[in-house]
Amino acid sequence: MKRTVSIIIITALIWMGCENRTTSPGVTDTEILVGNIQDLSGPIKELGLLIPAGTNMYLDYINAQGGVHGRQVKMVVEDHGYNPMKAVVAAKKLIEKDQVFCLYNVIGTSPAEAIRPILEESGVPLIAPATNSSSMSDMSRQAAKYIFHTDAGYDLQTRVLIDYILENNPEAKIGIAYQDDDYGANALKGCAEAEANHGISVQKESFQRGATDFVGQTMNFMKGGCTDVIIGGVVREPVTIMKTAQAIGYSAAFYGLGPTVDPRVGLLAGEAGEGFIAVYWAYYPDSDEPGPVLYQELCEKNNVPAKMRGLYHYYGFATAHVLVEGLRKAGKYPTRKRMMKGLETLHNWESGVFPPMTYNRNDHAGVESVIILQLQGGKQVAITDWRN
Amino acid sequence: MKGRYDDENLKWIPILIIAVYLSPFLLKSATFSYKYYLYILNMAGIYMILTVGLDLLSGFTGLMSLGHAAFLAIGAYTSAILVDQAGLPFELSLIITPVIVGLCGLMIGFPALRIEGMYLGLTTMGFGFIVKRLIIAFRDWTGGSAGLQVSKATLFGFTISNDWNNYFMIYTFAIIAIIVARRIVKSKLGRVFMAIRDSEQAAQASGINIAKYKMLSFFISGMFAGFAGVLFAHTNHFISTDHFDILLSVYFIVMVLVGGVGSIYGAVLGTLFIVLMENMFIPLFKDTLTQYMHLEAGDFQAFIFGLIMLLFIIFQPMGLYGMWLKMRIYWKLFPFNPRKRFT
Amino acid sequence: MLKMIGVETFYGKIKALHGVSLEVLEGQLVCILGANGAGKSTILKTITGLVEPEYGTIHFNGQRIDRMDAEDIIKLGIGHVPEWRRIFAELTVKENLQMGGFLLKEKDLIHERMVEAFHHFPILEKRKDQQAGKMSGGEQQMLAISRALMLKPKLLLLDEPSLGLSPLLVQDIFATIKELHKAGTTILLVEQNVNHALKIADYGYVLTTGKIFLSGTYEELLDEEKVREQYLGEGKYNRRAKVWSG
Amino acid sequence: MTSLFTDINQEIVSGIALGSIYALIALGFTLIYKATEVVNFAQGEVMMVGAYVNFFFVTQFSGMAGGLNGWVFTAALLGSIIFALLFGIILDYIINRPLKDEPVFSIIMATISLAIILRSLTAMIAGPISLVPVSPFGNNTIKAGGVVISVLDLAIIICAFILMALFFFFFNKTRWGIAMKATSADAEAAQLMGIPVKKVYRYVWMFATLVGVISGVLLAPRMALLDTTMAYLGLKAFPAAILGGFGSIPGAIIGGILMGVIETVSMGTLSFHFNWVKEINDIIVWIVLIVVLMIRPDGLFGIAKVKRV
Repeated sequence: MKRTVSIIIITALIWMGCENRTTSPGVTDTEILVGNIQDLSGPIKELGLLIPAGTNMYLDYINAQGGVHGRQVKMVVEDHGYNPMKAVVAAKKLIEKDQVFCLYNVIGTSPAEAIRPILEESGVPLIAPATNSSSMSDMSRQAAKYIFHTDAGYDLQTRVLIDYILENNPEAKIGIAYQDDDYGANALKGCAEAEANHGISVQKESFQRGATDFVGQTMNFMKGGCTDVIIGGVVREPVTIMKTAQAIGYSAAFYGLGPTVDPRVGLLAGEAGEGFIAVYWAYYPDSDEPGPVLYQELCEKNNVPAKMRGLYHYYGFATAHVLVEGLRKAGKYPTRKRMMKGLETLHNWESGVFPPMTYNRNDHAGVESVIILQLQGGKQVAITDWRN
Repeated sequence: MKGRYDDENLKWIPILIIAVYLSPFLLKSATFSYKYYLYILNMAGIYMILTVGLDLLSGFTGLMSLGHAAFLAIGAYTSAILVDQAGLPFELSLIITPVIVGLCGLMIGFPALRIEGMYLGLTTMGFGFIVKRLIIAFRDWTGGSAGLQVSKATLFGFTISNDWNNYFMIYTFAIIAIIVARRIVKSKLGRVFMAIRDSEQAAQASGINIAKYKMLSFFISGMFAGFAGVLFAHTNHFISTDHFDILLSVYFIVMVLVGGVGSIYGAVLGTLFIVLMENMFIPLFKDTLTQYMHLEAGDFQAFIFGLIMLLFIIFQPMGLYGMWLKMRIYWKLFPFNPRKRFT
Repeated sequence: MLKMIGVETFYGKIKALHGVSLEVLEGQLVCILGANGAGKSTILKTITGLVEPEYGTIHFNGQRIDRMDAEDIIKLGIGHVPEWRRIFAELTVKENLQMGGFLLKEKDLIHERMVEAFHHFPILEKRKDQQAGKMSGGEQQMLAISRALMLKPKLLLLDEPSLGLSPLLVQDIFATIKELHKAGTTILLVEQNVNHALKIADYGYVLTTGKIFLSGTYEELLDEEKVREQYLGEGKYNRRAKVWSG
Repeated sequence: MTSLFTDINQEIVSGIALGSIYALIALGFTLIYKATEVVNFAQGEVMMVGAYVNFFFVTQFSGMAGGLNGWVFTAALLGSIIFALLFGIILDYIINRPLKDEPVFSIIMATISLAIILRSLTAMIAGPISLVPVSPFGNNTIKAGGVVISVLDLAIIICAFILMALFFFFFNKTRWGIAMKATSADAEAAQLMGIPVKKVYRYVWMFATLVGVISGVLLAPRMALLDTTMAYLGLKAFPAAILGGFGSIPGAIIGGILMGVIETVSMGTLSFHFNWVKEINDIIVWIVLIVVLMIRPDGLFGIAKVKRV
């Protein structure tokens, strides 16, 4: 009897020991391979260059320090051209052919949504999908437990902005110009929440991705008597709307969601953009938190050209922190399961780039608070603390 | 009257069908990343069903369509709604959805009675934009711009869950679709279509009701696309408006053209060629080249794709199938081939 | 003046001309006869360079023209009235004539020639601002001929001028051709209307499936039983038919 | 009813400005279609290339002159025009010549592949990061009769009308213009008139690229950021060109302007008063187009082609 028990215990120990030493695909003694799917040929290919460049800058920094548990982190980038179909092909290629350890930073809502079935089937985690859609961290969706979202949703951003506006001016009449796609749909969701909270009604005007002319929308805000206008665009939209408003003599306060925190907005809008307020879900690259300071240092060291520095390059740098932390938590013999378990133990984790982050079994939304920045003399200045 | 090409004498078709069913086993034994290749082949299989239908419309009836991605979208969304929201069995959706899409085809076919050539191509392109927009507008059913999760296909109690099973389902349907299309082409209906393509006036003079047959052509083509749409939705499990870009419609036409306009096998070959080239060969090529040339991978890939397409159109206007036929004639006549006739 | 030797022309894979040799002398009216699809129009197109011959040579006034571009051949003084007239339907009559004189640089000269054309065909002057496509077949033929004459060609190629016209108009057209010939233009005429054509021609060639089958003067050709049989409706089959019918 | 149309003047004026851009692109389509019956799907890309080339010249010349001034912009414009003419010749050689006798189907596909090539090549050379173009007119605006218009928009409108007038005159009154029309009607017969058809085609492509490049130069500063997505505006100019009737020069301009006005007014006044209009804002031009085509299959100004059996 004793013998059988000890045999069982010994075999169990050996088995556990072996288990501890087995690793998931994509891990060798010297390397961990990570897959990234970006838009390299489609409408947002600018991001496809900048985000991985930022990520690589941080990974090089980590690798120079000896990597994660002695392994160098390598990243393969595939292209999806903002087409979900191609995103699926790329994901299959990365998982089946290149044998990556995990996926990271798949950009765009529909491409990220499209690979959910693959995550479910293969059990590969997706760290920091580059989309501000809150559906990414919705735990009731398929494969949600494999997805670790970092970005604060557009709905949260919109809600926070409306709260902020009404705090300062309870009589404000708010308008929102939203992009006619999932970006806009998410913003509208936050808008509806705020409308219900405050019992107000927000004037909504839509525009298409790639539109160049916003006279109709701006006129409508003027006709509707909006005092505060939120713009859910990227760079061109806030710039053109503010310029148009200035030209037709319509004065209102303008606000923007995450992607408008781009230095080019200040550059292009000139005096029309002075006082433009935007929300962001990470420490701004100019601030003196540890993350941004490291960012500035590394940029100087690597001679990153000035036109590349900014929102998206920094974004790639920032989300890489979460990836590296996940790989660290996966331990010396990383498996995908251990990585996910490890990330789920994070509690108020200070990354230096994001506000304190928490993941657990029922919460895969990373950043759940945003900061409000204002354009003052062409520079972004934080005017509030973290809010949610 | 015959098609553009004489495609008699293809006795090896049964062998080809067997090869289609054997190839996944071959792939599995050859490479451990076979699922990736299977997925690409599945995609080609679905597109094949659509391009064969598109060839009936554009190649045989001579009606240009730049809106076939919209038909695919209608098919995919209709089936997703029917199966997941109305609770219809998948088998029934396979029958109902193509009919619904065919009726949508009639709707777009109606302007085609008055509009022709280039105008028709661009009008159908507009139809593509309109459908995309309507899908977003009916967000209660379609999930709007966020996209829609779709359930797995269940065929006679058997759930088709992975790429392996998808392959056999898709290719069985694809083979059926190709056979049906061949039957149509060889029938009186096919000859009427070709008569309309070659000369509308002459066809009218011989007592053909042009309006009726043009509509019919749109209906049939829509049905093929709807069928492809059903398979598309239930094998991808996620559909969104981003899937059905205007560029996809263009790609469908390219597939037909590269294969050889006005031949069913051409459409099949062209689809296979374009899908494999875009998703497998160019990425392979790209990996090696970008390593040495440090080019932006995405654009380089698009550049190569465009270049291959352009060279193809300039040097092989008859398409792949035409190329194959020429080669066959060449070997048949081997020592006695007249100068320059095969350039 | 014009000399074709062993010309072979292909349309894609199909051989349209099988070694055609013919000659047009200065001041002659030469006629090419043949059934539909015999390659008559192809001969003319080969001469003016619309299709390039694969083998053989063509000389015009001693200059080799079979490898030249169409516009250069036209410049040498060959006018071509294509089959089915091919006037520019969307342009006005005046613009059509202007295009006929495209190679003339001086505006006065174009005007002069246009006046001349209007003198020949008064009906054209009446319709000079009308869209050419809206005119009747006969008027279009007149326009097509005057358009080709704008450059005063030394050699005029006429491709079935009587096609699709009423018998009365055919008479007119042939009268015009005769007049042109008398005025000194060398003409190479392609016709199916054998009776009319041979009557005004100095020399004739008979073409079957891309080969010159017979050639000779009007009288010589009329003597040939086969020609009468095939083209003039006087062959033994017709005689036999007459026996049967009466 | 009056409340519905308050402030509509401003929208119409802005719509005309937006429409003039569509009109310029549509003019490019029309020129090529008129002479060669080819629909050039790459016209938007030609415009984009023009914008990039002009940007390149502006940066180069301002570097040489040590700053931006009127001469820099003029020199850059001249440089772009020379580039456009050369570019037209190249396109004629690689697209038009080899495919002259192929069916329309193939030629359309060729222009689509050309579009893909141009877009990717531009991005490969210029890099994917958006550029910030400068406008010679700055941010200046003009106020007149209660409406505001930027100087840049005014320049675009004027340019569209000047080019329309020039080409209209050219096609109806000059020898070469009529020769182009004749070539489009019947290239073979045109050859028999001694019209150098190859040269005609080359000139037409040169004109079209010229119009494309000029519209790119004008449009770039209006876009705030210059990237390759600019080419997608070409797709929006299609309904304009068809609405006017493909092949009609005044039609292209009027169709473009009409589409611009419809778009702006539907986004402005119409969607302000009728909420459901927001749902169809981005397809309203296509709806208008399809309705018009049902009534007039050849567009507003198109002439039905005479068919040869």
